[in-house]
Amino acid sequence: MNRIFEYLLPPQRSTVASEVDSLFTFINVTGFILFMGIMITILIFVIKYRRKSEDDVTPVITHNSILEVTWTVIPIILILIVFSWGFRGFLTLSTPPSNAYEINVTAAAWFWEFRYPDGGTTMNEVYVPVDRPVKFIMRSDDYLHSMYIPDFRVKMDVLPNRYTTAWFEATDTGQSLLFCAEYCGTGHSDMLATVHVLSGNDFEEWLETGLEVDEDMPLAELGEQTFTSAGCNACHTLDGTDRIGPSLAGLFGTDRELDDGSVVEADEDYLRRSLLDPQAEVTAGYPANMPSYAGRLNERQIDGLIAFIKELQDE
Amino acid sequence: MSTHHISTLSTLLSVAGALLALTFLTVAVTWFNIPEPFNVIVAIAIAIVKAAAVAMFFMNLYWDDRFNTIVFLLSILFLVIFVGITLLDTLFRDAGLPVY
Amino acid sequence: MGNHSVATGKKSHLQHHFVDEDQQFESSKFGMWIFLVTEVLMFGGLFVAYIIYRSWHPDLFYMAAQELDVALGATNTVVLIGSSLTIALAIRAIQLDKIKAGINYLVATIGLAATFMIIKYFEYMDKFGKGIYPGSAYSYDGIGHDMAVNFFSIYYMMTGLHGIHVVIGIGLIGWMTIKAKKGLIHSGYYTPVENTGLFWHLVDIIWIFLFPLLYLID
Amino acid sequence: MADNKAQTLKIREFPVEENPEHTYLNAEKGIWSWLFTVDHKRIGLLYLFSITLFFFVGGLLALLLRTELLTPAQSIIDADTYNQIFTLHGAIMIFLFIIPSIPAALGNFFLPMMIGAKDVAFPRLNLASWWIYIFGALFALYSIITGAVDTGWTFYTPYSTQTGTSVVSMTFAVFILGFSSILTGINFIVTLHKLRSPGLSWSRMPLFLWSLYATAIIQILATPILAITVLLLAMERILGIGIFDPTMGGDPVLYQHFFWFYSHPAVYIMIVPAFGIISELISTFSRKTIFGYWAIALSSLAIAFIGFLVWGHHMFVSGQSELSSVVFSFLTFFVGVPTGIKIFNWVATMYKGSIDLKTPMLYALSFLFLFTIGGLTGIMIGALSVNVHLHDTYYIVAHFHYVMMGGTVIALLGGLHYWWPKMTGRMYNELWGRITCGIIFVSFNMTFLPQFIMGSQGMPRRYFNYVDQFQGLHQFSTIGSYILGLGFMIMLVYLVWSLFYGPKASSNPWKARSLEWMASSPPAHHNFEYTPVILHGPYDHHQPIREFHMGVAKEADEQTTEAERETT
Ligand code: HEA
Ligand code: HEA
Ligand code: HEC
Ligand code: CUA
Ligand SMILES: [Cu+2]
Repeated sequence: MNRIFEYLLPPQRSTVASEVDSLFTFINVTGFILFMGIMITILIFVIKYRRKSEDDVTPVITHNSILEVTWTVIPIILILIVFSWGFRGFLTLSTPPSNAYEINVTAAAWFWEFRYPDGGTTMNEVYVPVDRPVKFIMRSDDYLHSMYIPDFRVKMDVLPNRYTTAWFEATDTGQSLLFCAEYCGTGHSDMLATVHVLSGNDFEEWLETGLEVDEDMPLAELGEQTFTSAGCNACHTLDGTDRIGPSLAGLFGTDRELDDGSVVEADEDYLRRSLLDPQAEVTAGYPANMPSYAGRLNERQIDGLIAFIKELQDE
Repeated sequence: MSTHHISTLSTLLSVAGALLALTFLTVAVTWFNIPEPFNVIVAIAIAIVKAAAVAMFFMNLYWDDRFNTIVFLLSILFLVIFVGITLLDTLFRDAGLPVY
Repeated sequence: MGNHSVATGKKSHLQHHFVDEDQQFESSKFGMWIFLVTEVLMFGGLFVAYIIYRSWHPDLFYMAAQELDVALGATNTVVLIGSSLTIALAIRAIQLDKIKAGINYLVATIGLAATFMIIKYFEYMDKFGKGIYPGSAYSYDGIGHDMAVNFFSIYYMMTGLHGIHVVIGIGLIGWMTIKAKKGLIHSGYYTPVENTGLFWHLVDIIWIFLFPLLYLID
Repeated sequence: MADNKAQTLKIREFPVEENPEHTYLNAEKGIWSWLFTVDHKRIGLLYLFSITLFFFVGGLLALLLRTELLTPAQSIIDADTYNQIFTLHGAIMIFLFIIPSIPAALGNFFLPMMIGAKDVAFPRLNLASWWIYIFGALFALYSIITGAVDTGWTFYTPYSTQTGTSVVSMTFAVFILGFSSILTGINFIVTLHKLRSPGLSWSRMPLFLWSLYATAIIQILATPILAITVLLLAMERILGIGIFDPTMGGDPVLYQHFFWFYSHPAVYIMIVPAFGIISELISTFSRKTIFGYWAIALSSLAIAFIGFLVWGHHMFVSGQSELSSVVFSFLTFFVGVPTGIKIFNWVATMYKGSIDLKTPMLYALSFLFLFTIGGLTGIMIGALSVNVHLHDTYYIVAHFHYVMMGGTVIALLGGLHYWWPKMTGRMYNELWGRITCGIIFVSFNMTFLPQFIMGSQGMPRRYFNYVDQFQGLHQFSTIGSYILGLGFMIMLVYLVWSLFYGPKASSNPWKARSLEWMASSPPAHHNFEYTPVILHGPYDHHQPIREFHMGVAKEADEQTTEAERETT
């Protein structure tokens, strides 16, 4: 039995998960019993009262008060149970503890950005401590998105005009996936992020070091890392095929035709402008929906990306 | 029950007269500054009286099959449901949940 | 049993699937009432938007309503009430077989409806002149509220949809006038005018609510 | 027409003419006689043909979706195309197929016949509603050609106000289609109120008609809100009125209230007529009086009413106030009670019946199986905390396919087979009918059962790419959908075959008791050559069939009309 539900549900990795799962299990089990009851009754009737001849005579039974009251009252009792159970879980889900660690989340087509209380930001990766309530304060830059972490059983829409919040307390260290669950266009299904649950010490340590850029890492390598961590890969490939934006392979040094007809050479300055003010020069044939990375990436990461794109050239 | 009702001239004229008077009234009350919720209530109340007069005497609901009145009121009932429940969201967005 | 037997001698409009004229008349009128229900709900959607925005931004509604001309709104209310009266009189006249008078009343109704639209036209033009457009073309800055455009969006949607109904009403009443002139409606068969009347009164009722809600906010 | 004085009528028996020479099918000839017919039966068939067409188009799009989902990354189409296809699939299936399906096709055909009327109250309006429907469909087609829509069938703002595709023409299509639906609703309500034959009291109305009545009420109360919603949406795009647009101070969640205020009741527009069909099938093929007539009749109305109070259950995580989520969740469950009452009554009807597993009955039993699953999973996702996890996952996709495809479509197929001999005058091949029902039943479960599992495991919906872990289940589902498609192809073949080569059907092949079976197969131009008089209920299988062939005696015509006049 437990095996079935373990298969049906993602691993329980937050404090609310078991509460949600127990209701899930309860409805499944009662539903199954009800369902089987109905189906077996039908089966018995079909076999037992199969038509024997064309002139079968059937009794006239128009109603039966006891039966009818029963099958009205029992469902009412069941739904009241289910409602209050679901309500209780919802109450937990919607009242974050006041001591929660707060992370600001910005969703934009099509990446996630996480800002930590002490100023650092990460993209498409979020680091959270284990056994400590974490609260997301979320806002969208454009459309509706929805922050969904199956392992934690949390989901909340992210709106462009006001903050919404969600909270969880992870019970295990490790990684979990965060999906965008509200349809938001082309890149909707690529709008994923990874949740890294770290133990208390690791988390503190990560806060110290992780947010800082590794000064020693070669620029191009840093760029390669940023390419995925900043979500460029949601829109750009490196193999010459188009996605939402043009492929970055072999881009450097070529002449780019813009949608106003002018032509620019893709040099370092151009790449920089593409990152910081993408709307200013829109490449012909593509939508003007690349987000600006001004303020989202630090200088070294920008340099890294440029170096990385340049390097793609040589291969 | 006859649904081919022919209104008398005096009914029609007096209903129209009443409507005009109420129109004047609804404008006139705005000259006195009635405090916040009550001014809306007065305005809507007058509008409801006027609408009821039109429905009953111009649209003949008063003499008509009762079912037509029910049908008409049904539309208003469902409108109230729509407004009422939606307000349950829009007015209570930041309120949080009462404790269980 | 009403007066439907007066119809003898005049062209019958009974369709094959009805038993008698009464059944047909009742059915049409009932159908019209149901249609009016759908109209109420359609406008109702806009009223819902109105109520919600007003509950969110009462100050906005107060400020923006000052831009609307109460005198014109009140005049239009009177005009529409007048037109409701004339169409009721038209139906009465036709029920009494005073077709001539009926036609006159119908024409008067059209006149009043047209007056309504003309006044509305001037109101709109006045607003457009100030740059008060619905939606993003809005460019008026006499209202110190950054959501002023939303009020006017609702205003234009409500009065616009209502205006479209007035125009449709004019068309219908015009059609009835033609029918009456051709002698197609009379005491024995006046279903179409009756239904047109119902439609027209509903247009009036909606305005009865629009007027205080949009113009009389203080 | 009142029924109380029916006794004063002189009635006599009118035996049915078998193999009639003159039927509604050959009353007039030529394509124009079809396209501009005001005969409710022909309009019903026009609708039947149109919805079948759109079902196949929508189904074909579904197969494309399923094929794309064979692999986690791109298989055959790109992301934008995928998004357009699921939008079209949803929009076509909902607005062009399932909403008009049972009421406008089978309802149009049988509603007047079942009350002994010659037609619906407003035949020309009826024709207009079909033309409006076609016009709306053309509009939808136009928006597909000029850059399909990629918003999902829900058109959520602000995405729908900003995407580059032709949302405006699609919303106008929906507006027009809504209008068509309203006209059908008005027509049905008036017909049921005013055109019932002598003796056909409300308590003798077939349950199919009760369900159509409840449906029509929802149609006229909910559809206008859809109209205003899409109008506002279109204006948002054309003028930027800012009511739903957050950049102008509008509120996207308000849009969702507007949309679901229609679209939740709309799911009962889809399912309630199906309930009606099931009532007919179960009683006829158990050859037994329906159990709990009033319970079934009134529960349709109850569902219609409660259905208006629960729309917010689509918005539990949308950012609406928590208070309203709680209220909506509470009310949501109450739809389950009247629905359960229906199911239990149907099962009770079979008790001590004389059950014959003909094709329509097999569909009815499949319906009970599939819809109960769909409904109980509805209870699951109505529960607040569980919904937070399951919202916008494949669990939802599975839920609504179980209720719409497993409920409405299966019931429609049951009704189609049930009334096929009456509509066409031909019998289809019973064996193929049963085999196909089996294929569809099994492959339907293959397609959508895995989706419940995926959903609860956390697979979001509207996903073009997915994580590798789900590939096995997706592939299984895709294979199921291919077999499903095969099943429909087989059905198409044997039904079309029966039109030409099927044996002639008798007037009442199932020995049913409701009035449409007292007309010839196919029915005459005006349904009945006499005014039927109803003495018994539509499920009185214990009464001799002779007593169902009653009509106003011709000799007494003068008197009759007098008598009726008095009762009006
Ligand atoms: C025919 C269409 C149809 C029908 C009939 C239903 C029926 C129900 N639906 Fe469904 N639903 C849809 C079509 C339908 N739905 C669609 C299309 C969507 C998704 C739209 C989208 O987002 O694209 C949806 C989504 C949807 C959601 C939102 C999910 C989400 O997005 O998060 C919810 C949540 O409450 C829900 C609940 C229900 C319930 C409670 C019923 C009830 O009516 C079910 C009642 C039936 C039973 C309960 C079974 C029989 C009863 C018994 C055997 C008796 C015993 C019962 C008890 C003890 C309760 N539905
Ligand atoms: C009545 C409603 C209805 C019906 C019947 C169906 C039927 C089917 N649906 Fe659909 N579906 C919806 C309504 C419906 N759907 C809605 C509303 C959505 C949500 C859209 C959104 O998110 O906006 C959806 C979404 C949806 C998805 C989710 C997409 C996503 O979220 O990414 C999937 C995926 O599997 C799917 C699959 C199917 C399948 C396999 C069928 C099968 O049952 C189809 C069976 C039919 C056939 C297979 C046709 C058979 C015919 C042929 C094979 C021959 C063709 C020949 C000719 C044209 C001559 N549907
Ligand atoms: C939302 C999708 C999206 C994301 C995320 C995105 N881009 Fe873009 N990008 C585009 C589109 C669309 C264009 C083409 C239009 C334009 O030039 O603005 C583009 C253009 C570019 C160009 C100019 C290419 C040319 O054709 O000249 C560069 C360089 C670039 N992006 C780099 C990046 C990098 C680096 C990142 C990540 C830090 C990134 N982009 C993230 C969508 C995106
Ligand atoms: Cu962001 Cu979907
Ligand atoms: Cu719903």
